[in-house]
Amino acid sequence: MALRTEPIVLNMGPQHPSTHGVFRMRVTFDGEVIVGLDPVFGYLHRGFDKLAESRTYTQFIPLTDRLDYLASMSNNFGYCLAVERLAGIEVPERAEYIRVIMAEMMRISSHLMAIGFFLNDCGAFFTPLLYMYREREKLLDLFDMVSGQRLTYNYMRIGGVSHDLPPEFLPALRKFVQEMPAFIDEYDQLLAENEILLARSKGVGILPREMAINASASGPVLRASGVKWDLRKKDPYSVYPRFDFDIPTAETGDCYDRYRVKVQEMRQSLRILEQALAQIPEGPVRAEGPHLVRPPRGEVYSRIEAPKGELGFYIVSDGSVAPYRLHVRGPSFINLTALREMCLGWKLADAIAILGSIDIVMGEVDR
Amino acid sequence: MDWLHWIAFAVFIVVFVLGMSMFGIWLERRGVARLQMRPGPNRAGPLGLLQPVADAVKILLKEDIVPERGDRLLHTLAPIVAFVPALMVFAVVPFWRGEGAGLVPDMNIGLVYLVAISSISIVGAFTAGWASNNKYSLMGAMRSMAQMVSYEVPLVLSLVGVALAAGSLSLVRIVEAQSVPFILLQPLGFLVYFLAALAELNRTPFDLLEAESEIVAGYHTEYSGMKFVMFYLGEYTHTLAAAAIGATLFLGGWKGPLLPPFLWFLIKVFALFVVIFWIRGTLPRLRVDQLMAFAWKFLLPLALVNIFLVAVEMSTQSLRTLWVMVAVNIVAGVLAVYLFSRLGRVRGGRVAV
Amino acid sequence: MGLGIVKGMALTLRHAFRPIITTQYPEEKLVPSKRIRAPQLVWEEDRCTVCASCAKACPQGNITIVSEPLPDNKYGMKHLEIDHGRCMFCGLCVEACPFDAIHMGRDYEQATYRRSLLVLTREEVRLSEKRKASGYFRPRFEAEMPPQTLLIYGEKKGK
Amino acid sequence: MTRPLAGAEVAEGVQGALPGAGVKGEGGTIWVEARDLLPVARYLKEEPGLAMDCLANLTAVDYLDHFEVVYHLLSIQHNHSLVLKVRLEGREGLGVPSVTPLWKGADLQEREVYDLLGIAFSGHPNLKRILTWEGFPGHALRKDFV
Repeated sequence: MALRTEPIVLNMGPQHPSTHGVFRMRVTFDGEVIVGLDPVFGYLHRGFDKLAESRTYTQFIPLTDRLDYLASMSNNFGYCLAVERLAGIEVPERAEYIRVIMAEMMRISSHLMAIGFFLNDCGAFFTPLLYMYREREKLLDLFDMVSGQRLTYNYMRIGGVSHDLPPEFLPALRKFVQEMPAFIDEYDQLLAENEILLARSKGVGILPREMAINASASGPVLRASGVKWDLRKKDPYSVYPRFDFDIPTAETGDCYDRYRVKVQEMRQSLRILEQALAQIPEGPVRAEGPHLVRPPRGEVYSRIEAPKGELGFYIVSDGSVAPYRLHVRGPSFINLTALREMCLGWKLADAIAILGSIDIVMGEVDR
Repeated sequence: MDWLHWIAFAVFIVVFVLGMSMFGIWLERRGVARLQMRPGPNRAGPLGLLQPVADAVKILLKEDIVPERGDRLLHTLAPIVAFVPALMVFAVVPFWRGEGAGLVPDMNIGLVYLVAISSISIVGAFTAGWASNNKYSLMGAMRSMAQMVSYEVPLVLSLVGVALAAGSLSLVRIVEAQSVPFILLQPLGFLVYFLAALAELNRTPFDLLEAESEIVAGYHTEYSGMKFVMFYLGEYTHTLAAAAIGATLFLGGWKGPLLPPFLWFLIKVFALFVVIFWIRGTLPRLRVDQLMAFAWKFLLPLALVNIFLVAVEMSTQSLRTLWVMVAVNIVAGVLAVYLFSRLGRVRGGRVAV
Repeated sequence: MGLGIVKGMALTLRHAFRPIITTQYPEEKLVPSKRIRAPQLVWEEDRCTVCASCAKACPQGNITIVSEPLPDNKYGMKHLEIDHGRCMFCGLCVEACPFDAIHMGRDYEQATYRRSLLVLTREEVRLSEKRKASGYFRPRFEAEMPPQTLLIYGEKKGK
Repeated sequence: MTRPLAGAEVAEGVQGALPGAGVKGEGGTIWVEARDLLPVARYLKEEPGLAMDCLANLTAVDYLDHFEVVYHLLSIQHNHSLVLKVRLEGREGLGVPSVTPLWKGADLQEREVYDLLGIAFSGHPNLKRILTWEGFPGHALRKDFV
């Protein structure tokens, strides 16, 4: 007579130490094994699409900082690019370079947070996270120097950027770009061959290649499953074609591969920064044009490679100063589609590690 | 006359051990902070030394909440059952050389007493989880049962090696028998003891009991106020107890060249304590099934190999010379560790659902 | 077996001998960026012509301005109210003002006990010795601000 | 460079394979009747030449007298993209067959469009509100929602 056991339903979230913000999972356990997982969203829903309809194009820029609040430069970049494509505005050379420099710095800062918190979820008691915070602090100082804020920069404008770089910015960034590879090697020494991390993340939460494409995953999650797809190469925007860098991918698509892809992407971003620092021209940083942008009727769907994946803006304009409809395609939101398939059969501790490796930010999930 | 000694020493143990565990809390918080390039507590008192006292006062002022449908009696009993064994372990530990070196240091069944006492705290942890009527605590309680029970076995077997080498169960005899500290004589035994003790205390990398990132705070999620202090202090007292036993059995207790014996004892205890929080500041956590696999597939065989080695050496006269034993054991230890790490796959995996 | 772990432990030990990089806030303070958008707005009366383009530029509509006609057909400010509780300090008003009359503040210690205290009127918002302006979109203020402390150069607290 | 496909060209391909399907190509977009959405979508996905294996984005727009459901399709193999639109007349009782059987990525996005714009996706495994709470009155993104 088999022992009669009942599955236990546990609400992990919205207030839980490691659900990266207000994300909730109704998980059904049979002992420690997950037999059912149902993500619940909406606790941080602020109605971005509705807000956009009552604000002018320029007034919406500070709101895009609050989408993926760990990569607000990339959100600004994606939004401004979409409006420029819609309105047909030409951006000066120097502004393009400044935007690429900011986007790549943001990618490094966002990946540092992602890996740090992934390690925290695996149980390392804040030490790797604090080492990565040290490097991120240097980046935040540079963002503060350029835009005046450490998290919500509101730095880019339609047609370029709001400020030119102050004189002491480039030498500081050069110093950072020279020192950073040594720190990334340190992280590898601490983590890459750590047997416990290998045991916790190798072969855990595998997202096969076909399911990754079918569930329209993007960014490091897609590349870790063996799909060589990066919008900076496949659908280049801004001045990315002028830089030589490659796209790190992995094969099995488990938690360890997602962590490794993020580490290598940081190294590639440093390569881009080096080349951008060498090639940045002088000149104006903002296109001439009305402060109040009024794009012609029509629609555009433009996408950039944000740190978390493909950040898309679908804007329908009816010729007035405010967008008629604006939809934000948040990469973290879509990357969660396959969470259920990735977690089934694994244990409680793995669900936390898998969620940490997908690296979601609730601002972008709930919009 | 004995009664007076016992009472005096009982008071000494309670005061000394609680003082040391408060100092241990402060040392760990500053030590892990130093590993993370931050100063650690430095506001309460000079160098933050009064921080544990400030924490204790703050926690005592907190309201002591008992979950509504939780079992009130068990909820109150659990911290006591979890905390007291940690103090009782110090009864047999010899603090310094000579006659009155401990409460009952020369107890002839010292080791057996140690093992018996240290398995009582499991009941405390489990009752706490069960009485809190909270799913996270229940998860924590289930894990605590599985973990602590399965790590008792390698712990005990590693102590067998020590008893064999010293030829007696009394801790005083064991310390005197250590002309060469047993850590050199039985490196494998020390490794098994240390890892099993880490799991017993549920410290990283085995801290599944109160895995913050998974089950919030495990079995003491529903505890606050005085009861939480009992758990928190109990955890540090247990760590000190394990460090004290480790120092006595493997590092030669109070034996040491120049300094007074009591100072040597303290140095060795805090040396082990520093290693424990150094590990805590670095390593991630194992999963439950990996934890079990680690105990049964890795630590247990190593403990058996260790006992076998020591037994062979003790019985054959020719191998009696110490330095030969030390060399043979170290080589055998490294070989066994390498072999078993190749053999046992700890990864474990996905259950078909 | 344990090689990876040992290397990791060696790294954390090496970190124990590196200098502490955290700043002890109340005693040691960092000098913020020259373009800091501190949670504070500063208004310069003599430059302001009450054109309310800052109120129009604000995405939240936090600035309420009421003007009144003065005798020799000039316009004067009757009432100015800036709600610092709703403001997200994005700086769009500072950018939009054609006469450089409104600036971001410098002081970031702006906590109050009541939300109503955050709604500042004309008198409290005025540029003064105590309420200085930040260099955000104002090069003349940017020049006089102290250099920012940068962790990249190992600086831990303001000079 | 991701090549946007011409709507008319793809429309002919679809007409060839599925005669009588309500399909019309216009600029970079292909308009599809609601009732033929599934067969056309299946063709777009399985046709080797097109191989639209990824649904990048799915959203809907309220044009007062009619609604439009917009699908941005993407082919990872050939690196080309296509915009597929479905026009729904009126404002009440709007329904579109769900494409989750073809692209799993549509699952959450369809729930969001249902939640915010009130367009029902028939055949969706778990069509519930996703961003607003269960008892939320009305659909927030509609132009008449105050």
